[in-house]
Amino acid sequence: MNLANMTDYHHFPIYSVMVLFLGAFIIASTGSKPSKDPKNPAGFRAWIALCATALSLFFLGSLVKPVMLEGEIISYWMGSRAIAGGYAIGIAMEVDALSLFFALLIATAVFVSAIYSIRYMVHDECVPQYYVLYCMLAGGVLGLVLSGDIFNMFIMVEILTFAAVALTSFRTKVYGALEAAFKYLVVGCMGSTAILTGVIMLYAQYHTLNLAQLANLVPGTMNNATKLAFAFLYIGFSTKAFIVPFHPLAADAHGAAPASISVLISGVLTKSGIYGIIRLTYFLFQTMNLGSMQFMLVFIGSVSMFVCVTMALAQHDFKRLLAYHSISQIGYVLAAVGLSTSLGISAGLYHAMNHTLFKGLLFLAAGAVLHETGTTDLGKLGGLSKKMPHTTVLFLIGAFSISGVPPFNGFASKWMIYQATYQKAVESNNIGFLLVTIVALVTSTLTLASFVKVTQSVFFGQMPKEYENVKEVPFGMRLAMGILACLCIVTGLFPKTVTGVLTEPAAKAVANVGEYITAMGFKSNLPVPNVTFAQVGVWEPINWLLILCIALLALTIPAVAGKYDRVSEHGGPLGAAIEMVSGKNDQPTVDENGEVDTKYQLFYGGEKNVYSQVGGGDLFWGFKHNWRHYFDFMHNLHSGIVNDYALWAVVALALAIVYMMIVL
Amino acid sequence: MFKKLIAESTAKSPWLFHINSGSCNGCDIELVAVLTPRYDVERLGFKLAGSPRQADIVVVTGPVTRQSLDRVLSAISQVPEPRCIVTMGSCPQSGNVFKGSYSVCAPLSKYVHVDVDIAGCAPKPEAIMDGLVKATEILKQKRGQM
Amino acid sequence: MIQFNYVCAFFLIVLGFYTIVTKYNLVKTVIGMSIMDYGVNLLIISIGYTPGGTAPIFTKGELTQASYFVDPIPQALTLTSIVIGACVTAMSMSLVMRLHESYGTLDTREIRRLRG
Amino acid sequence: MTANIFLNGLQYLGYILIFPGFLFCFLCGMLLVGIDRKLVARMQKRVGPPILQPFYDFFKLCGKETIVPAAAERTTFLVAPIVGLAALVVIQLFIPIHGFTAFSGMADIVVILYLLLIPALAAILGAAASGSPYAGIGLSREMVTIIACELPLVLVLLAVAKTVGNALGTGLCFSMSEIAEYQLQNGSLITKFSMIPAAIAFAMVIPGETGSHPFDTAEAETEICEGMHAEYSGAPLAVFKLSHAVKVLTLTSLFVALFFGGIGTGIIAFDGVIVFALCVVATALFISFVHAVTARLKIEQVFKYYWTVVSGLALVSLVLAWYGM
Repeated sequence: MNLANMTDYHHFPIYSVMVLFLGAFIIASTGSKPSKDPKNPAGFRAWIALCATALSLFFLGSLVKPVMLEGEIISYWMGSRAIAGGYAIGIAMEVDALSLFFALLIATAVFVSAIYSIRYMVHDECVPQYYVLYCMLAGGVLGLVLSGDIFNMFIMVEILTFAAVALTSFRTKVYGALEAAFKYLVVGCMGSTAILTGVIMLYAQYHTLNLAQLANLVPGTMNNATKLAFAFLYIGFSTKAFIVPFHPLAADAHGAAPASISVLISGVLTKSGIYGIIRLTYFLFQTMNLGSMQFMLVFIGSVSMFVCVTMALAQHDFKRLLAYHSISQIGYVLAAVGLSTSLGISAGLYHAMNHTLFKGLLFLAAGAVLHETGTTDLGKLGGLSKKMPHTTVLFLIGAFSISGVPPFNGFASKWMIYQATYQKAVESNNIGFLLVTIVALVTSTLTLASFVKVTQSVFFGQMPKEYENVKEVPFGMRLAMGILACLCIVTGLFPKTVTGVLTEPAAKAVANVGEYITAMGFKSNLPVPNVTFAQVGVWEPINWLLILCIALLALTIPAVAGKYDRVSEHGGPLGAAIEMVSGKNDQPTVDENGEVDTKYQLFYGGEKNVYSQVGGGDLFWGFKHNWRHYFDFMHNLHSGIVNDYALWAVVALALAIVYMMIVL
Repeated sequence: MFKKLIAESTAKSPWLFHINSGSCNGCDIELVAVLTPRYDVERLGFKLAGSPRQADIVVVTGPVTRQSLDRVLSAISQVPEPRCIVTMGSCPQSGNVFKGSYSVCAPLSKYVHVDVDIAGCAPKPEAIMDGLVKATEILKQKRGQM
Repeated sequence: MIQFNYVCAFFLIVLGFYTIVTKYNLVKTVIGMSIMDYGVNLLIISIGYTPGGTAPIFTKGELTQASYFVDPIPQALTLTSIVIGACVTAMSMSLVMRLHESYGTLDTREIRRLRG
Repeated sequence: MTANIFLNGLQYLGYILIFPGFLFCFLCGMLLVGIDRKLVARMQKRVGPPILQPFYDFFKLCGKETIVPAAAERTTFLVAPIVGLAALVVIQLFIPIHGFTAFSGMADIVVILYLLLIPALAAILGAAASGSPYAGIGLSREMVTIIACELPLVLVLLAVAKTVGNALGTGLCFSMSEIAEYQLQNGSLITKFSMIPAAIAFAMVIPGETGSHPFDTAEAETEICEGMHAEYSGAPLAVFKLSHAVKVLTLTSLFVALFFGGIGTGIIAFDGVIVFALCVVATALFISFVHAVTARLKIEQVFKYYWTVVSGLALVSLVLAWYGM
């Protein structure tokens, strides 16, 4: 194994996964005695975890050129036992543009969250174990995305479920953490059993576990057993992606988990579920050309889009609200991917990437608020922007991105999704897809509404007395948030280049199954489709931003000019405004017992300065009043009892089996 | 160039903020009557503003009872500069029939510099409009000195 | 004869689902999960069975083309599945213990702080 | 694209600063609001303020002292109105005036729909930053109004895109300049009968989107002391009043561009006047008349009105457009 052979990029997929598992092993073997340094209880173990995630991100990053740009598919046999007698014997790893896209996404989120958790896990005990589980979770998800063997995917699903359950209940004293972990474990285990049954049914029919060979054999010969396998596998992976019947799990799990883990659960685990579904429907069974299959995915996508955003509006806890939002964004991704048009898949993947970025940023901001104030209840917080200005700015970037405000990345991908659904509606002349466009547009506004609610009740408005001594979060946490914020802005401003380099090759890979099979050494007669990403609409964020800056300059120049002509200290039209920004104007004077003089107090209809924060539950009465029956019904439906969630899972499995039997 | 334009338009668009410090509502109805089609003070640019931050002229009615004294003063203090204080009716000027009562701290001028006093126990709309126009003149001078 | 195994396997899986869905005691839910796992293990084993096959163990000199082996791969998968079943039971029992300690009850209808 | 912006930069600067940009918006917006207040007064048999009253209000407010309350977040409080106004003027640049668009090929209808969100979001952030409870109630009502107006606006824009798309054969067409050209050739969209319900629906959305009388629950002076602008005084308030005026201009000119694109000569100067005249008529009909006739609605009535009556109208025209009428 000389050095030249070692650094050949064909080995990088296995390196990136093994680095993480090795990191977990090393940290585990160094015992669990916390280090003396109060600011970093895990000591050198945190740096090991950070290097492991950085290395795996480096390995995957260097794969972008060969796989994405040159379209090469790397197939890597463990133990070099290739195909014997026409059957794939060994376990294989196959990295095509789609898996690399998801792997890059996961590696970035894991790396940034590792930076964040160094300073975030200060108040907790047994932090070394946290890093062991963290690396296991990261390794499991990377393994799932890069593996080319379906049983290997099942093993990785198990690893990440165990790590996620343990990390959800890491802070046992948090209200409801144990309960969330137990529910996640029960329904997660049902999902894993469904995946295992599906895998075994496939093995019974085709005596192979290799994805490429299955993709070659399965599409032609669909008998009842394979349809049953498809139903089981589909339900298994949608449990992992927390789609509609399984979304309460996500809400509980995110609410209780530490923020750096919520980033992974919402940004990474849901994507692995989506990856599983894409592999299943487009590669293994190639059923996406059937209208009914597209209907199923798009229908479930839009239902989870709308249900979860309305549930989010009714939440009182910051992290539960973010959790419901991540499921509603996953609904967007699924609806877009379910269209099975190349533009739809590219838009869906682009939104999946954007979602990992801005959702990670929002969860980190929620973690920062929890780190400083100790609570994430929207009713008790308020006015934190004066004490935590950086976190507020970073949170606002994330909030604008998720609610689709133009220059940021959420808008670019949502805009592509609207076009994809509307184009699909026009091509297939089926008004159903038009409904999906409308639901998507309205859901985006409801997302904006719930983030206005969070902005007003957490960062602006009036600050309660007990948060007087809150100060800004340590630099490490702000650095992590800063990285994600810059990525949010960059991917928003350059949609053409980002889709060109990342999502279009992945969408081509999804359409081009034949090459995926031949890369593993099996002959396949599937044609290579020519894929076009023609877009009807036009949106140039850079030019728009240029004109906005010129307009902003045009506004401030007369204001500043006004300041110097000494007509009066309040100068031209905006003189006063700009002076105030520079803080030269009179400051609010505070008398001896801390009472602000009446001129600068808020106007309360004449009353003395009274603390009354408008936030949390009392916002959007108009909307909630009109939908009160819907909100009451949904509140009772999510009863929080394990049995109900398990019942939903079983009913979903039954429905899937019946649907697949009829449709396929 | 701006100074003249701003001073000119300060007189042309004065916004009223009405504070009722315990009045019998006689003056309040009269103030609103001034805005009705018959007298229509809006043709001179007047408009009722919702909050003191957006007011130029503060119209105080009622004999400034003890309960409302500090509330009236804090509301007046929140009005941004070039402002005018107008007392409407004789109650805020002298306490009218309620003078000498334990709960009336009648002349508002004891606490705040009052610019225009509109006399009458429920002054007629013409008197109110005349008073308000005088207030806009004062506003214009104040704007000039600022 | 082999069809009987498949029927039993799927019966066990459905029994596991039934226990998880209807029983309101945490420990019974954990039992339901493990029954579901045993059902799947039985399914995996019975898939690999070829009538008249012997255990897939090579012994010196006895290796002939004609000798029948039971398919070894499902047996390997069953090993992993059993291990996973054990881990699931271990983790869920530890969670049940901590839940009992902090909630004071094992009844799932009381353990619903996170809802809505 | 970016290259040739620098090349003929002066011409584009002219667009931004003078014609469809600041000067045009400032003058026409204020005139529209002046005409609106005068018409409402005349409908109540009052003499009403002079047409130039909004200019007087603007310059008076510029001269006033700017008070930043102690509970407010200073920078957001002061920067929000400026960003709102700049974004609004940029939207005006994308709206075609009878075939002439200052910056075509940069944003299509769906993007304009979302660009309209930025000024409203700026006002909301300004209100949140002021920390006043009145502003909190005001921004909550403003957000509900935005949600209410979003659905009909979406349906109308999809219907227009589908109608023009059918005619152009591509099935759907989002870009504003193509819609303008389509109307140049075969007459304004209002002439097609499937577009009439959409035009009425859009007309009903205008007062809601600009927050004028029956739907101004967000800035209700009587109930919540000027709602979102409760703590604003002096120059920032002047900028907010100006952006309200420019929003009236933007929405009416969008309405004219979408449904009355065909009317007008070739010369740009005359078109500007004609389009402005149409905007005045649109403001008179949809804002002043409705203001004089109705009383302020409760916020949940506003929401119910928009999601049932107006969306139903827009849906009718969408379905008609879908089946190629």
